[in-house]
Amino acid sequence: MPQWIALGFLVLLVVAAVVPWLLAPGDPLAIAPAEAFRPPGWGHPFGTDESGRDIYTRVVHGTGASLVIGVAATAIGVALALVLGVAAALGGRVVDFGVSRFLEVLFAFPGLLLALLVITVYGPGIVTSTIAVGLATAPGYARIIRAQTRSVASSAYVEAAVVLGRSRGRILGRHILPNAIAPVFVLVTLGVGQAIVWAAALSYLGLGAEPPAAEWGAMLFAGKNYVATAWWMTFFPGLAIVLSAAAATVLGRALQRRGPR
Amino acid sequence: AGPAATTATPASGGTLTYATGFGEPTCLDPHVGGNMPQALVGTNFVESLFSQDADGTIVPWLATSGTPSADGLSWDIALRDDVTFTDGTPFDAAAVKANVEHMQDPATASSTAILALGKVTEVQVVDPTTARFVLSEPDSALLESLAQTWLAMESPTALQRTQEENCESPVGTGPFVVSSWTKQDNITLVRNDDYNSPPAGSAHEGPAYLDEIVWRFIPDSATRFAALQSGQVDVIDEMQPDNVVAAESSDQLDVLTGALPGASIRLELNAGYAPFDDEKVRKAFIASADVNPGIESLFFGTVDRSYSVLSSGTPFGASYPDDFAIDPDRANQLLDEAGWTGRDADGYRTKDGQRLTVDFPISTNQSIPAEQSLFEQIQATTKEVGFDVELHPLDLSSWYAALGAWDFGVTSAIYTKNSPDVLRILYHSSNIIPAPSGYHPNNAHVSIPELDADLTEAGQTTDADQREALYADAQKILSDGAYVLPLYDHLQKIGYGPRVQGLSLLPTLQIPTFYDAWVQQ
Amino acid sequence: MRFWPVVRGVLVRLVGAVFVLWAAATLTFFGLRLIPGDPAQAILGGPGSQASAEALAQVRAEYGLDQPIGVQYVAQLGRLATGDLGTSYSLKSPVADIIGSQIGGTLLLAALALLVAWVIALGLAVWSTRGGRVAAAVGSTLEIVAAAVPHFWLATVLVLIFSTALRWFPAVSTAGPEGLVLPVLTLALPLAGFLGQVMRESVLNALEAPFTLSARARGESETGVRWRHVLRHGALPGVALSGWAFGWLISGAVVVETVFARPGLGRTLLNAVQLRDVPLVVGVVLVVALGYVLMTLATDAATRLVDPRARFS
Amino acid sequence: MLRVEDLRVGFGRIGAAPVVDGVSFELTAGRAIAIVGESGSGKSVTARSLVGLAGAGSWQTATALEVLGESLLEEQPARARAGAAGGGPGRADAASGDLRLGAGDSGTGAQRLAGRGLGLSARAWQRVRGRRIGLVVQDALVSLDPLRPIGREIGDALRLHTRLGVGERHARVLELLEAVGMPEPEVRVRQRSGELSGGLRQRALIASALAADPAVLIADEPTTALDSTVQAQILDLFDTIKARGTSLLFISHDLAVVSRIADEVLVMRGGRVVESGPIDQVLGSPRHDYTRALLRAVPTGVPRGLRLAAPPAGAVTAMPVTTAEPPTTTPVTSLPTTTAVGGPSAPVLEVRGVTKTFPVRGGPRGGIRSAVDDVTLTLERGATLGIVGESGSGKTTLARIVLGLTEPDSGSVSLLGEPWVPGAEKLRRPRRRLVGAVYQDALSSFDPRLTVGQILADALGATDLDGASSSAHPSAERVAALLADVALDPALARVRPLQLSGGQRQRVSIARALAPQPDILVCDEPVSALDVSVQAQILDLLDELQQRRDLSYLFISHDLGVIGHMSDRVAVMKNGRVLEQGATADVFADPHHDYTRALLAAAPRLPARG
Ligand SMILES: Nc1ncnc2c1ncn2[C@@H]1O[C@H](COP(=O)(O)OP(=O)(O)OP(=O)(O)O)[C@@H](O)[C@H]1O
Ligand SMILES: Nc1ncnc2c1ncn2[C@@H]1O[C@H](COP(=O)(O)OP(=O)(O)OP(=O)(O)O)[C@@H](O)[C@H]1O
Ligand SMILES: [Mg+2]
Ligand SMILES: [Mg+2]
Repeated sequence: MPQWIALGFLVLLVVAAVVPWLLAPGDPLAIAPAEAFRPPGWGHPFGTDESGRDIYTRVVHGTGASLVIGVAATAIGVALALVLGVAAALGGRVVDFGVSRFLEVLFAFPGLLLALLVITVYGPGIVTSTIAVGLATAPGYARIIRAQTRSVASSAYVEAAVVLGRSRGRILGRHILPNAIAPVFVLVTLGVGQAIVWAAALSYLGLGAEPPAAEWGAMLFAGKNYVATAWWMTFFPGLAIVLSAAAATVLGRALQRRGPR
Repeated sequence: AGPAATTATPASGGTLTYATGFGEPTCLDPHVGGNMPQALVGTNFVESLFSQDADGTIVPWLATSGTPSADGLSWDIALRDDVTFTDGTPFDAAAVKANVEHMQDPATASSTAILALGKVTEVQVVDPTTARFVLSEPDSALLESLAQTWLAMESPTALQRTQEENCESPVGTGPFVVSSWTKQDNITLVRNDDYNSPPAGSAHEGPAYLDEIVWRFIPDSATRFAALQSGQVDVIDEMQPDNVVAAESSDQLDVLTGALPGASIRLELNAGYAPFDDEKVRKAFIASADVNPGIESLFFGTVDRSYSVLSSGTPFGASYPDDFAIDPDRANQLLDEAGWTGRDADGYRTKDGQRLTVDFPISTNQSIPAEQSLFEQIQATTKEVGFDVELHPLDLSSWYAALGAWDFGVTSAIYTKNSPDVLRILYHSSNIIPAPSGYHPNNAHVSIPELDADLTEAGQTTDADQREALYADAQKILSDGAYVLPLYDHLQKIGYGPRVQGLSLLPTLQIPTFYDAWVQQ
Repeated sequence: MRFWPVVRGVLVRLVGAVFVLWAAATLTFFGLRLIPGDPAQAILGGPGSQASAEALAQVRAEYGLDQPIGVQYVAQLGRLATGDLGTSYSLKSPVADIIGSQIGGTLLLAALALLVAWVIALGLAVWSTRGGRVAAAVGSTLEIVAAAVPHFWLATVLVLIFSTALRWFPAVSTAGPEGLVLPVLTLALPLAGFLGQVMRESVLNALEAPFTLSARARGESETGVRWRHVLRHGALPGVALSGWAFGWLISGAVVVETVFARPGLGRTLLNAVQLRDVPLVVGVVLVVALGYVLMTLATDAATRLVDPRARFS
Repeated sequence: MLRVEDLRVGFGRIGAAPVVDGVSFELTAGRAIAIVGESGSGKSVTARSLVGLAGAGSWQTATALEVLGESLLEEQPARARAGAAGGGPGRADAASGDLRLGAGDSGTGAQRLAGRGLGLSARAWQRVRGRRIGLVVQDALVSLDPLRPIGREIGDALRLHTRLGVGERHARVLELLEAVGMPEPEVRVRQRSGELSGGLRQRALIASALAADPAVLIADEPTTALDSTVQAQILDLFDTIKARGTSLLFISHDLAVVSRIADEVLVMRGGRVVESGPIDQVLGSPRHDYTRALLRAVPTGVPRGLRLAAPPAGAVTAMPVTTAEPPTTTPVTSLPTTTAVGGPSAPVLEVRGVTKTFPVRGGPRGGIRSAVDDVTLTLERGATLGIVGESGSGKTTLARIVLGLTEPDSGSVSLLGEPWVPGAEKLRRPRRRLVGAVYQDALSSFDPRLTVGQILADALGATDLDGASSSAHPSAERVAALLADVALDPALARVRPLQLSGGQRQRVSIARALAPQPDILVCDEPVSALDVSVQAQILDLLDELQQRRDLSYLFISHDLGVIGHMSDRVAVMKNGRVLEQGATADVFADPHHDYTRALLAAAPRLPARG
């Protein structure tokens, strides 16, 4: 049941990301200083921000950016992790040692600093924070993929394939990779939520999306200055972040339970 | 706002907690580098030769008078003879000489001295109570410069120590002494019991009332205000506009404000490079950047719109509101004339396929959130006529790097100086050439010979009327050329809680002074 | 025969740890030199300082910043190898001293947050697997939401509620323990969400495991089953995750220390990066990496101690 | 001691589809009742119900349930009780004389507790468990908390049911360990179950069930996971317990074991008791077909070539998808032993002086362990070479070497006279199709993503490698043919192995091994995970295939009965060495080695067939 609610919510998010004007026809960037700091009410269901922009419109239009950051960052992290993890698992002892050390370095390196460095080198923005979050989350995925690939590679059914005389390449393509990657899809679902939160944290440090983009983290950052007087400025973007991260987690967990064995 | 002014007599003793949002100094000696955090805390333990009153008039402090020679090439500064530094070293002309040498020493890297004392070639010890400043050319702003905390007097004995030591515990003549500095947490200042040199206008004599000041660093403005509200700290600075309003309407809290001297908060258009090398484009920008509604809503009436490059706390400021009238039609017309006739799919103007893009690096350390929101609104209103203003929030180092490389179309920089001479620093063509560090104060890339002449002359004459005329002319030139869009005064906003009494701002730099302050036990 | 494998194991770990430290230092060194901003300015009073040409030249020569970057790198490594972390560009005091004065607060914060997260997670996992469907739903919802809450947001909300409105706890750090409550909660709640999800899984597994059936068949009460058996199994993945959690907490400390105005390594790091204070950043990174390495070793050892199964894998 | 009358237990809706359906028996002091039956017949559920731990979502009813004369049924009127339990449907009718034991915790999904019997209060049940009735649960290997020393686990029962102090408890734990035959009890008390072998774990578990000196001990499959020598020791232990006056309810699927220990036996099938009575009577002259089938299926002492499985009398196992089990192999009842024992034939596989050592990591001593030590064996065409030995004796390692999966340290294996191992995998690959493998855990040898059809098609594809395959056949047909070969419904091709019963999985595994038309099958414990009756079917299938295809088997098992039934020649392994090998009949009749003799002596046997 919860996973269906979660799925429904995610579908809504995707709709908001692809065709935001369906849900919120207004302009997310249209300022109206005279309308600033309106609490939620008729006309402005989520209230307005310091420049009189409609927060509901901005939350809806910000979905795309946040979702793209979440998905793309996770994709970058997982792609990198796949290369590293599979290489470590199958590449022999030297490669494994090298990659494992490298992962350990990434783990030991404060994730935020890594992101900070990437962002200061390439300048803040959605693309950079996506890359930064992707990089920072890669070692976690890589470790899981490595373990998974190893256990698949030493599994009885891979041995059975060897006994049947299949070539290394075929075993890799037909048995090891598909089985090693399958659980990663679940991880991705779980990871997207976390990536959104991460990206929001970067925005919070003023390192995320550039103004006036209606990205949730950036909205939160802008709103926290007025948290004592205009709670709705942080509440609704914060709610959007928490709900999407939670929905992704719920769905990921449900997928995990359904997975083979 | 606060409780009705109590008639209770000041009581000695107690600890006051101050929370600053300006950041933690990296060195407590205000000679080294020289920024607002240093001035704020430094005012408690070092004192200057001169001070200013509310009108900006120079008044004596550690010095008793300053007299220029007829040619203006030397100043004789008479000193008090009864002051000692808190390490026991007497304050005298030799100390003044040692201080100026310390400020001018490249190793000290005083960013204030390089401009403010640029004309001082040496200090001669005429007698123990007379120091003679020898200048390379006349400097009408010398005494104003000397009134700044960054050029305050420190014990020459203490200055002999290594810079590290001096940074940890500088020694001055002030009402308080640095007792300890726990990095990233607090500086503890204790009362100087032998204090005898309060500035003019003080409410009492002798040592300060407070036993101790705990000087804390709370970078987050919401937390800072929360700490004030909960009584955890007594005084905070860098208040956000909405907090100012909240404090003023609370019966517990009170607010002290004062316009910081120097330049107003303003946008500087980079006239050295495209697209703002074209005066028409600059004028179009200014005619389309509608800031008044934003200033009203974002600042809740705590600031007034400024039409002057100089802040209202600086003498000789001149306003030309008409030059900043909003007129989108005119802006469109100007842009058409300037050749930006095309429009791209997003509605931005183009010329030869190039978009009318204006890069706007924002220092997240210097621009407060309300200000950044105001920039977003400028972005939105200038978009109407086709400007693509791109806001880039940057950390301080990156921001300076972008400015140093002239990699911006418009920016906002703060410059605090207690003299209209700030105009020379900001708009004299010589200050386009960057300092070796890459820093150039003339961000607008203004290079106009008449303006240079006005500013040089104004900096040399001591005749007030002549200065006023010259500065007015200079400001008119700037205004006509549309190099600057003034926004509002840079305000010092100090909030304080119910325990605090007798708090005031020193007019020189609008820095709070705790000499007369006391806390209700 | 018995001696060498142990020594070998220790050596491999030691070499691994040194490699990690070296790589972290190298990454930081070059990373910081890539980004805009001049270290010489950090030395001369920070960005925007109007240091004279002589001063800059003097400082560059003094700090070897006029050398090719490779030479600087080797020199820095040489110093690090002898245990000399150098002098902070911006604060002008030895990096070791600065870190020494800052590390206590961060470690205390991280340790308390870890502990509190642990207690909350374990308590929630054990409680919510006991109290029926509603409790289970409430428990897992709390965990998922907690893990999804950005901690910077949480910090502001906690201050608003517990400091401004209720006045229970101070908004900024104090010398006493009450100032730690909100920062620790801010860090601990999201972490508890994560740990709770993992712990709930293993609590459920333990509750279904044959050994709990065996314990019940022995006459153990439900409370006894949880207290004597399930709790440890629930805690186990928490121990294993503590190394990871440490890194997470340090990243979180940057935000929490800023919001709650606490001295500490996180804030030091943020300031040092912004000032391009290379020795200080490298120093902090090394300490954090060392902390991570030690934490991993400790959790490995702890896991082996608690769980003999780990020794055979 | 223990009286059970008309016990019914089920899961889900109360009264519907009971998995234990009307079990009654009476156990008196010092006697042992055994429950036998195939997997899923309800043995464990019966046992657990007696201590109110049938499981989450369970319900139980009985007309009587007494321990030491005290009823374990609820005392209150059924009506009130049912109300308290939520008044679920199917509440037992008081007039019929049934008494509800009550429903187990009706927690679903989220709350996966084992049920707390509600007939008595939770507190009352806690006093029964361990004190009146001790339960040794199934799965001894995982039934002790791996994180706690066994001394604590055993001591817990004392802590719960006695007033002994810490010191006294410790002393008593040592006594108990001594009593169950645990070597070095002082050392063992501090060890955790992960550090103990299976036999030692089983002893510790028994010790914990006996700690509070219960009147009745229920032991659920206490010897299933153990080597026969260890099993013999455990059975001796039960004899001692019984002799002390403790009543024993003994659960097993192994008739031979049961015959050794029990006074009476209950044969269960599908939740019902199909036959019961004194052991000699039931095993000696079984009245029920099912009992007879069970007895037939035991391979021990059955000569080669004789069928073990009964002719199909409907579904033999309880699994639902088994309707199509053995349609094609029905008519044969007895096969002539075509391959004469030791008959002259060309060797297909020769193992010469093979040795393999492993470094021992994490072990207390360090160093290396020889898994296989200078083993020399020969397998002839069409014959079966049986390898028997205890756990850890190196059987699997040997099989892996023969399969070319593990490189031996020294020695060699040749296949059809040509070198096979050692050598590069590349060189082996073209001849891989000659050797197939059947594993103990069939399920894990299947790629979880693939269906049965895909698995078999994959294996058929392997023959394409040397171009010799009949690629004219579309693969679907060839898959169907393969399934038919192992007597499976071709419709199963669309199913995933996870959905199959154990026997069906093993058939698929055999079909896969047969796909490339091998000469040799290496079978590593192919039937160890199966019930006797299913085991019988698989053994029959292997036998039949050998006849039809002239296959050679390297057949590994720890079960002397299975080995004796299947092999022409047998090799006995211990600690990596082959102690003795020869024609099966010779070795069994006249073992030369002490160890072989001990092994044979330890294997429980059924009384002579009636
Ligand atoms: N907790 C439970 N929930 C639902 N069904 C169960 C539960 N426990 C057992 N069953 C079902 O009850 C039936 C009897 O199971 P039981 O464990 O008693 O069999 P068994 O005779 O002990 O088999 P085995 O020899 O494999 O141990 C099976 O069909 C099983 O699926
Ligand atoms: N990969 C390996 N690494 C280390 N030791 C191993 C490995 N494989 C097997 N061994 C050891 O070699 C010995 C023989 O193991 P093997 O699996 O061949 O025994 P087995 O006779 O098949 O036992 P079982 O009946 O339990 O399957 C055991 O002591 C085992 O621990
Ligand atoms: Mg069972
Ligand atoms: Mg084996």
